[in-house]
Amino acid sequence: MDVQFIDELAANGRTPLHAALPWAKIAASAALLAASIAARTPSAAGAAAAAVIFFASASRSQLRHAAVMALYPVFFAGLFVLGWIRSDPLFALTVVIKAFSTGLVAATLITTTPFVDIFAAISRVTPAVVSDALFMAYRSFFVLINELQDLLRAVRLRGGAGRGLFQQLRTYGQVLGVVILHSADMTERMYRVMVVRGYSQRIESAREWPPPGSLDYLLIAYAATVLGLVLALG
Amino acid sequence: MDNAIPIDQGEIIAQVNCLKHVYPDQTAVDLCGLDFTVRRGQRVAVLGANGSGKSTLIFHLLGLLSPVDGQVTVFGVNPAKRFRDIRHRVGVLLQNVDDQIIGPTVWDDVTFTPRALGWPRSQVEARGNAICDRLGISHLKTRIPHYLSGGEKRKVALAGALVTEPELLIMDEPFTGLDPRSRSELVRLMNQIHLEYGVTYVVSTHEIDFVPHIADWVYVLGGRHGITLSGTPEQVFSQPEALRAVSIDLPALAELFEVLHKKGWDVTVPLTVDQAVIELERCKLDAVAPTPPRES
Amino acid sequence: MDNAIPIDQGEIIAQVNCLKHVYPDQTAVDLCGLDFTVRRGQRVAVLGANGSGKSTLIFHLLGLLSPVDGQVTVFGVNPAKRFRDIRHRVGVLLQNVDDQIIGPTVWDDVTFTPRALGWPRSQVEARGNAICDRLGISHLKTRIPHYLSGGEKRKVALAGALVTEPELLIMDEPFTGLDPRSRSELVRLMNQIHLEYGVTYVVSTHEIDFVPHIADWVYVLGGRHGITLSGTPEQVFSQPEALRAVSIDLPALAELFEVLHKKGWDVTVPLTVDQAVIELERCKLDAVAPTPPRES
Amino acid sequence: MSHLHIPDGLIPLPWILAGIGLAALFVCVALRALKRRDRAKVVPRIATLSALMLLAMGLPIPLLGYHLNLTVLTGMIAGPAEGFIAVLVVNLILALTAHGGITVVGLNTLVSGLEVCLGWLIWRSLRQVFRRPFAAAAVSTVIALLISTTAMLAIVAGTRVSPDLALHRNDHAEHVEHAESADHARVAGSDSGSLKAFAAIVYSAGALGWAVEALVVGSAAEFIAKSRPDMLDPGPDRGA
Repeated sequence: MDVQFIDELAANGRTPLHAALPWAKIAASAALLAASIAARTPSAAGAAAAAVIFFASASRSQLRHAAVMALYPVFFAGLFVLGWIRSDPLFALTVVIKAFSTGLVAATLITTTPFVDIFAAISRVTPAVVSDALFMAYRSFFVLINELQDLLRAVRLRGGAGRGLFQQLRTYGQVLGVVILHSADMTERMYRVMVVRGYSQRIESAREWPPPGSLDYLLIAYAATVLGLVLALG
Repeated sequence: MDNAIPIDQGEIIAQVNCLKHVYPDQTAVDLCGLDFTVRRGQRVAVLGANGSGKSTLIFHLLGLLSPVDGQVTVFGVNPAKRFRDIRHRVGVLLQNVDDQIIGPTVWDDVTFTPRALGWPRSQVEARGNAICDRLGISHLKTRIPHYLSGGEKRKVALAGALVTEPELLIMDEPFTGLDPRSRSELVRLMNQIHLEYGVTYVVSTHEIDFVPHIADWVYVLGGRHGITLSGTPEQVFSQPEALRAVSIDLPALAELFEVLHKKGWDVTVPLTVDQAVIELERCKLDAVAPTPPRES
Repeated sequence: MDNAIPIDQGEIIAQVNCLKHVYPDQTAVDLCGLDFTVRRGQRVAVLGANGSGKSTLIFHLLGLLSPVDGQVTVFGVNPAKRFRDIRHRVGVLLQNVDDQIIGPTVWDDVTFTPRALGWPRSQVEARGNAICDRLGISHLKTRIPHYLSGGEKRKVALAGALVTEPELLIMDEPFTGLDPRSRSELVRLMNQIHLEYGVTYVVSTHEIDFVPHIADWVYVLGGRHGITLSGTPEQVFSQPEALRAVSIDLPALAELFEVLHKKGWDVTVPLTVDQAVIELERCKLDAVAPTPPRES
Repeated sequence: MSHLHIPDGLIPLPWILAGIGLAALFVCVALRALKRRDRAKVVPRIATLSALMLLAMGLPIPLLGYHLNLTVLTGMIAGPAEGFIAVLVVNLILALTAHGGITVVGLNTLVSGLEVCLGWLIWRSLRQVFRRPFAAAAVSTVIALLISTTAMLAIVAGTRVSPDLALHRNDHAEHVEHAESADHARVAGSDSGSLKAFAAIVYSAGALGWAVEALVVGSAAEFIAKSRPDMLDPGPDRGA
């Protein structure tokens, strides 16, 4: 899972889905997610998956990245239903398809909508400490990942992580130890900044959006129709 | 760039007297030499090598540390106890710019403090827009901070510090991590802000070369007694031995003129290239003029 | 400090020809102007503003990046493919010193590479001790790197880079984050190592002031064609316009002499304060001497 | 794989709601415990720990399909209250990146939260037993992950007495008949067998993952204990 890569896709992409308003995408994604989960038969799940793929194809070439991301829950779903493949293959198939379409919904949303906008939506329903931590975790991630990459680069240039898996994992542990030490210093610096800048209530994102356009209404209508059809199909 | 208005008098807005601090690991910092005073309208530089106590001084001014001994006063209050009361009057730019941007987007960050202080929305908008325009970052407003360059991040952080139109701006090593062009740009901005908003500022730095361009009053930290020198940049730079004693080397220009002076040239230490040219031309004229060169 | 031994000939140990690189985010770096060549025994500086491609060049030399177009050769091999084979011959000092010290203690860190390469214990001990002595950090061996000063950390990292006695030392912005004293100390150490071990080095920097002290050959990066200038520091500094075109400002001394030259003084741009004094004294003597001052 | 992310579409609605409710309850408990502390200190701590967990997941472990979690290490450093909120933050981000379901954020958070709390508890008691922080941390990691994996298996077993029940639990009239008639037979026999098979896979594949995680966490803990022992000191105010 490469948060940095996902972030770049979302921030720098120029596709119809990128152009849609975040709340419209979030609403459409919620409906598609519900449709995917509500499907109870392989055919309904398959129909939902097809609808989700059609939706995701609006992100053009990014579809393949989202599809790759969606393989991860497929892998886990496969693991969970491994024992049922013989006794109830249809059940197993349904679960795997559902894992793929729900994964693709999430992956499409996150690769076409900057984290910031999604967090802003989440922060409306979570306590301040949680949403602030969410925003700051995201910032910290991008500061710390540079550090981790530098350290791994240094390890490589300085002779490698060592011979054998055991030694390599030990070196990784050491490298993480370094990052953890630095992150503790960073925590201290962030604390100072928050105090002097007057942190008291909560961190907010006040991005302003143009009024919704036809694309936004179209997305929502499409997703709602899919949900309705899947519910009707059973 | 040198709009220096040396002010030795005027309202004192910050003062530190014989400060002593002990960190949890028992490192003691003693800033008990000269008094540290900031007067309204001054541009004050705190110059010192790493570890000389610059950050300790800054942190006390901001109420982030509480002294073991000595007194700190900013706008008449003890910042360690009542920084809240003076927060809107003090803008802050800390050392590591990456840790300083809290807001998820540039605009969220720039307007962080006024929103935290509960200002009305219209005022937040007006101030935010004004400062973004002023610092030339309006086009970055909707951007996500981690895609900005180092120089852009600095400007965003500066905008966030200035958005409340503070009377006092405190900057801890603002040049760290910037390349020479971004540094010159920052120097220009600092002076522009000083002129336009009349803001008083205190800036800590180890980059002696910038001091003439950013300060009309300098405190030099180092040695056993903390604050060892103070004065205008001219006054401070004319004491190379005292500076070297606290591990600060003169800028190349000042060093050149110090050598020339020792060799008997009748020159005073210049702060800028322009001044240096004037000094040298005068010397050369003296040399060719009928009056004998004043060899000492 | 200036033990410059300009070498235009000799064995070529690293070479970059018309390098083109495209980063994943589609930023393209084109280093296709002049060729980049490092000869044995040279002290090479790569000078450029942030974003001019210094790190890209360094990363290609280290095999951390693979070029889209062009050729990179270090000790006769393509480092992107076979850096393992030349690892013991190349020492590396990366930009952020905090992100390259891995060992829990100074000694663990200094001896990291020979241990990773599986050297016998006795040799690890001997080399580790020798380099710690050389760089004056023997007293730090058992210390925890996290608590060292910036200058001390740099020395530890340098020791870690030199412990295998590499023939080529590559340093990416080694002055970043150091205060002026630590920088001078590093300059001294770099030259000492160059003299004692005969190590060839390549150092990237945006600090033009140090270039005369650390390099006998300079490559200037920037502009459309990547490598726009190369030559000895004297040659490069005598082209102020070309430097400014790639966002590099002259050091204050050079700038002063450029102005003097324009005003008709018969001076050449000096690299050090000592040279500057000699130039000025000569000019003054010329001025008082019977021959008329050469005003242009 | 030292710990499983439950995907969407597998767990029936009541369990999903119960998971969210229980996770919310624990978050409330954690927030209450943190109330006395300075928020400007707490938030950056939670944030950096969350960021570290996300980072560790991206570390290229040379074993296919494995990644680190650092939940146990988070517990050791932050204690249960901050640690629980940190894993919630991580699970929210993971859900958004299709790395664990969106609807099961609650259940996934409960499982990782359990690891955090166990890590904190076991580390505190084992520190006195083992002389080397490496051993104490590594053993804490293995025990915590073993228990959390078992808890996760219990969730799966609990939700899936019958696969069809899982699929049809919320059915209305027209499906009830089908659900009841066809599936009673399967409930007792093959499903317990399936669960056993599943458990066998999870424990055997998991054991390798625990070993990897234990080695890394042990080394990291050793490094921190050497450089900044105070960070791993189970101070009295860290507990919830």
